[in-house]
Amino acid sequence: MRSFSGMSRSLATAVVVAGGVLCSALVMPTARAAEPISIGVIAPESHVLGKSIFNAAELAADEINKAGGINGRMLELHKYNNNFSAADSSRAFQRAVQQDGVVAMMGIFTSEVALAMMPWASRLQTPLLVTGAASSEIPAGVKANPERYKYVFHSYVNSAILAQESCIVANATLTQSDKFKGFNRAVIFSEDAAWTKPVDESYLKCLPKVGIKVVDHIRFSPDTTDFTPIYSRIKKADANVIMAAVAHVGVKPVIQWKQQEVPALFTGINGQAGSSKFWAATNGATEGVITGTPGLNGAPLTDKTPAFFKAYTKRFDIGEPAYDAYTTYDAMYALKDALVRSDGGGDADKLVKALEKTDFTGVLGRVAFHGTGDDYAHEVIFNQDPTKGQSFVAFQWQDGKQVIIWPEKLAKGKIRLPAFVSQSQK
Amino acid sequence: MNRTWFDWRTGVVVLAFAATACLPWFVSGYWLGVLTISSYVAVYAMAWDLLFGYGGEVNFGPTFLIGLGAYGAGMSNTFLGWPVWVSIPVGTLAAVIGGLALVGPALRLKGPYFGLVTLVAVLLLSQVINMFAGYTGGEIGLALRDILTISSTGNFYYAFGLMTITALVLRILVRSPLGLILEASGQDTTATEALGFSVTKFKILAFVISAFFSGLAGAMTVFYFGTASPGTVVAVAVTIQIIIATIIGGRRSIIGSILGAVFLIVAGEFLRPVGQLSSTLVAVLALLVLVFAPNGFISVFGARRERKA
Amino acid sequence: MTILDISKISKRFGGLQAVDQISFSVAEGEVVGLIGPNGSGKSTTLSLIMGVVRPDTGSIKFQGHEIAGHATHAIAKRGMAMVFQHSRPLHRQTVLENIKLALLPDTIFQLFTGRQIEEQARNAARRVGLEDVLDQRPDSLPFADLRRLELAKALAADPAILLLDEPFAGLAPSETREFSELIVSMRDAGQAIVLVDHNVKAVSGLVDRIVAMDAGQKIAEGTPEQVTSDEKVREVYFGKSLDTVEKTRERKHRVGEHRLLDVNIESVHYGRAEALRNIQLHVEEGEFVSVVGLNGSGKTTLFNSLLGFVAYQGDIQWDGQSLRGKKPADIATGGIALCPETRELFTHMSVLENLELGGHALDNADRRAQVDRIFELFPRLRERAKQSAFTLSGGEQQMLTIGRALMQKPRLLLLDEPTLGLAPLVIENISDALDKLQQDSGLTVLLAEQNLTFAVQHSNRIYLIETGSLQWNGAADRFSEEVGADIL
Amino acid sequence: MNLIIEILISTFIIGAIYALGAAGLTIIFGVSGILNLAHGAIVVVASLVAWYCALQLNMGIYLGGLVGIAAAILTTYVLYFTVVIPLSRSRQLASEELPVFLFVSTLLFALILQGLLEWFFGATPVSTPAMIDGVVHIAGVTVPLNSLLIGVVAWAVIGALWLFISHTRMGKAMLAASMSPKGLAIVGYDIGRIHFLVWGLYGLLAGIAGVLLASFIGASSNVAINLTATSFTIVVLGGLGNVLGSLAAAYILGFLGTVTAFLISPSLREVPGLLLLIVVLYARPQGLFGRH
Repeated sequence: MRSFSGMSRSLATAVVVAGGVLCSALVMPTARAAEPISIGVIAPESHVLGKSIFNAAELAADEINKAGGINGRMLELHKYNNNFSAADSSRAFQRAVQQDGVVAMMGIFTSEVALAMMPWASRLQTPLLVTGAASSEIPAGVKANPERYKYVFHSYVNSAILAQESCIVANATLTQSDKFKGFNRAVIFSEDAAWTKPVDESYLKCLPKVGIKVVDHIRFSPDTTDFTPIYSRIKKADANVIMAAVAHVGVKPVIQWKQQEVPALFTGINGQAGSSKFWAATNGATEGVITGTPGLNGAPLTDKTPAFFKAYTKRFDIGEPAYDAYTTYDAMYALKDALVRSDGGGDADKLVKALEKTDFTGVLGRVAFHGTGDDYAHEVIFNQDPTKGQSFVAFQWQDGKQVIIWPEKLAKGKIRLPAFVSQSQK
Repeated sequence: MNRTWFDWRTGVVVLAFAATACLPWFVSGYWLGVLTISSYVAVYAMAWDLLFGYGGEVNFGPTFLIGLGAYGAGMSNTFLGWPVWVSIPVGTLAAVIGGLALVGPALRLKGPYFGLVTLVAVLLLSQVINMFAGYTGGEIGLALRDILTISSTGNFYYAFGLMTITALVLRILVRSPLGLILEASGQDTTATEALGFSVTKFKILAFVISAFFSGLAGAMTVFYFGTASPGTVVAVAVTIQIIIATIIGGRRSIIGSILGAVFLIVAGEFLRPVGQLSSTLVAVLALLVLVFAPNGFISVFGARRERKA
Repeated sequence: MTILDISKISKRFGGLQAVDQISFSVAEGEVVGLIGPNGSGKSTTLSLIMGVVRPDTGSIKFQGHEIAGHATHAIAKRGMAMVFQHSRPLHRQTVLENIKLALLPDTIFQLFTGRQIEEQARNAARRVGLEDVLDQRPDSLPFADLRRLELAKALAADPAILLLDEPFAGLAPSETREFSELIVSMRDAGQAIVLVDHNVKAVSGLVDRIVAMDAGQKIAEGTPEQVTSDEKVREVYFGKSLDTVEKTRERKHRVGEHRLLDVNIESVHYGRAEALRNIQLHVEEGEFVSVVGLNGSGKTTLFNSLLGFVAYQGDIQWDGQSLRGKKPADIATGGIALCPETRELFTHMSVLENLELGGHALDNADRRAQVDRIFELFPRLRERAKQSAFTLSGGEQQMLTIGRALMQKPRLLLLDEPTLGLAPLVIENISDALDKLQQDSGLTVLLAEQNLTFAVQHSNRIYLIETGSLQWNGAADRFSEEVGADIL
Repeated sequence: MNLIIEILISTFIIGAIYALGAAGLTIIFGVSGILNLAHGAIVVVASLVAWYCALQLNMGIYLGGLVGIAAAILTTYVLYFTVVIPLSRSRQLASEELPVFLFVSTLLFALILQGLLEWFFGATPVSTPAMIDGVVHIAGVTVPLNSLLIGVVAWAVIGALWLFISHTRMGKAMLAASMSPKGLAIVGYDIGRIHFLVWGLYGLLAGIAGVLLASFIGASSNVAINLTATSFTIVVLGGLGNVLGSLAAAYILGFLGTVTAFLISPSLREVPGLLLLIVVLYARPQGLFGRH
């Protein structure tokens, strides 16, 4: 045992040293020379959807800088990995604003994180553009408290709209078609998550309207690993359409759907199936799966889409851009326009005002935000017509490719039934 | 105990606290934010250490208590519209009730078995949160109507104040006769009973106090964040953070818990530029401390050493 | 006046009747010793009195109040205190604080201690001789002082009666003497005490009365003289009376000239407790040597040192080579087979599997032959070959333990308490088997026994061990006259 | 009727996977008294490495599977040598605190593994292709052949494990080590070596479970904690260290979960298991089939 004085001395030294290190770290310069404009991007780096957010932002920033930046000032991107954690994100947001001096933050595809960051946007008085999460709570929050949440913009449509569009797709491709009109008995198949609640409501309302009967409604935990009981129920209900609302899960239900040869068409919203890597991830089990998404393998929604698609796939080796790459890319340009119009975004309120006035044509269609008085406050305006708002396509996996089946204008093919689905049709 | 030495150490600690209290004049809001979170985690860690280090209870569910405090407060604010200063006591009360519910199993079950019960309690709590998503916000969480304050200095002082009060109260407690009895019963229940102490009473006290501070800190945390979500106050990851903070700081030491919490959070921020692997690196550091200096920073600094019994 | 009156208390643990209708009483100022071999139920009896374990039936009256089934802390508050065999002090508090602990009121509403408690604690420390180390931490105290600390805690609140569980365990002889004096001084001060120990000799000078137990039952009660000369007590401890030992068992085997084992242990420590000191002992090839002594005297520790399970100061030579630092497995492979007191059978495996594991190093044919030999030696094992070891009776388990050790084809067989808890007939069986072994193969055996009869019957030479030190050694036939009468 | 058959078939397959997943964990506990919370992470190491080798490196599913198993064994030994051994020998720890430290440090190890896996393989779930395609119809119930095969393989591995433990000398020695390590040492077995081999066996079992899992339902780094929790529940229910007990518990849990999923709601699958665990911990802390 050491002597008391020795101990106290070593402890004191330790505390002093630790304190010194801490202080020197804490008083690092907070504001840098104002030449470049800093923008923060936040997402989980380990996830495909996170990577595509970072990539799209990087791509857009480079393009903008190459084109002369914001009135001559360059954009500087700061990337923050949040590990899916809300607490981590709020810390990163503070660092971004108070340490790295960003004028706006964008990214995020998980609703928990998006919701947790909203209060911080108002506290840090920094615009936040949510580009990947679909929860309708985001615009609802802005509408309920526009004064506080005016900094929050949602540059991706909310899940209720996604559901509506899926109904429209089902109507157009199934009930309106002679060949597939027998596909009119649907099961709603949703992961138990907040974003699917409005989806379910929407499905329940719109499916009967388009002549599809809802024969069962299944919500399951996102932790579900074995889908046998669920598929057994679907078979029993004698359904031939699965109207899905899945994003946290994706690979597992699709693989088991194929393995167990569930005789129902897999359609609706399947977040992960939108990724070009989904074929490999499911080892091809996704053959025949239909899903809707805002943008897809460069489908020329606008004249800017193909160029973006080409630049993205050329630059990054992670495959084709996922949906949130399109939305993030558009959000970057929305931000750029607003920065130009608000003198570099030094004043956050001015920047918000400028963002509210956004109106240009992006890669998913026209980009403009709803006013705070609208139902979908500060959300990007949606319209089936790309010249009027963010748009939507539906595709089916066929032979390893995502083949667009809707809207007709862009369609590259027709629905093909997997063998085990068509067999069941008399 | 050697009194002069004791005072020396206390002096250093008091100075460190005073210096920290002056930080808002020197550092950016961001570092205040980091220290705010560190302070809340430090309170969780101290409250957990009261049960584990002093009371000998292997509690793997600190987030059961924290979560009750957080959601109790959050739901009173959002659904009942109660103001912050009413909601926080409500959440704290919910946590204390939860703490009392753990006393039964704690008295009946030993070591790891009790640990399992607490772990299951956390899992059930998160199931309940998901099942009643209409009231709890489910997995995406609950947006609160109010927050403590938007000022980062204000938030820092709330958190740092709570941490200081907790540290003071717990320090008085563990150095008092109560602390002595609690530690003795954690070490050997039978022998303590044989000295004439009804251990049950002291266990209840320990759980109530631990739950009180856990719940209070949980409630204040959600009013700091502005949201309550399972990922921030219930998830196993939070439990792991608390346990690791306590152990690498030095269990059975109030200052140790604080050092551990600050280290974990600050190290995470320092390593942020490393990118994706930063949290893994923190875990590696923590594991190294755990394996090679299981008594934590406090023992490395030479303040205390315990021998193998 | 009687302060503690115990009548017909019983306690059953699963299939074991640990305490069976025990009755005795303690008068004010009286010191009662509760003795019995290991597993006789004496410690359980103490736990029943203290309320640590609830009695199934029976009554315990303490100062006129029925306390059977009451909570421990309630009993403690009535004025009973207990010193446990294994209790640990608070390591981060000083000795004084540890003693203060015992004096604190049982309330959650007290944050500060008064002067008076400090005074009382200092007094208690003075009574046990700890006044010079009050500000030290338990870590820095020698083992005996830790025992004193426990005693001080128990004494601090002036209990009406003090229960002591094996107070001398782990103490060196000089410390034992000091401790005995301490107990005598407490007795002189009028303190009522119940003292549990298996060492009759250690307690007989301290107590007014002895209650002897075996297999949960009381077998004798009276003054120390009465109890030590009681036939039944002696038999429980040492087997049949030494005088009746048949000295007829002829030892035909030849004692070789080759020194197989040469032990020179300076000391063995468990934590700070010294378990063995200055053990010099040797075994010649072909010899049968016994180490006798009471439970807790260090026999098992000696065997554990031989096999390398515990660290020791000194050296052990096996066949001319040092065993220091070798792993148990290497020592076992080198030709020493141990039959531990706890048997260490593979309980959920069959008899045959147990034997086969013992002979794992042999080739298949050899192993089969050796199994056959063991079945011949213990025919009961052949009948039970397919049964799980835990279904065997105690005697059969002992046979299996010996059988498994013999499967190793050892040059030296270490037997630790092979007769413990066995019926006379079974002991006879094992005796016969050992005789046969010696005659047939000239096996060298080192036996640790409490049962003197058994040891004397078989041995060439005997070592007597008491509280960790060798007290006597010599030829077996001299044991009875030189030591025999003195041992209890 | 149909439903009953379906539940039974489902239970058979799930139970087999559960049992295999928990077998290694319970053996490790039996022999060394360690509750290894890195279990799920080690299983996932095998899944992801197998997937990576099979599909990204084009080794094919069988060779990929072997590499996956090897990776699990290697990871297990890293855990053993960097965490378990140093902690067990630490002189700074009181012996009664060791289990808690092992608990926490294996958990930390799991976190580190998870971080590395995410960094290397990403967080997106992956699964290896089916070993055989197609379905069979058993009494009107459609069952994927692959799932059936996985159930059978899992059982074959459990059977092989049983043969190894009850019919080979090394296996018996391992079993004996869980009953009396000292007894094993005194007949000349080196306990350190036995432990080394048991951890190897554990890695092998976890690896096989991981490879099968990758083919059955797929895996990703973030399921590690759930895998640990499920295996853990089984081991505790079955009685810590009791291999047959955990086999039975795997089926009880599999059955309860399947019945709940089929008859009540798939979302509540885990709940009856958790409730059962609480009841068992309260009423019979040694587990349903514990020996003590």
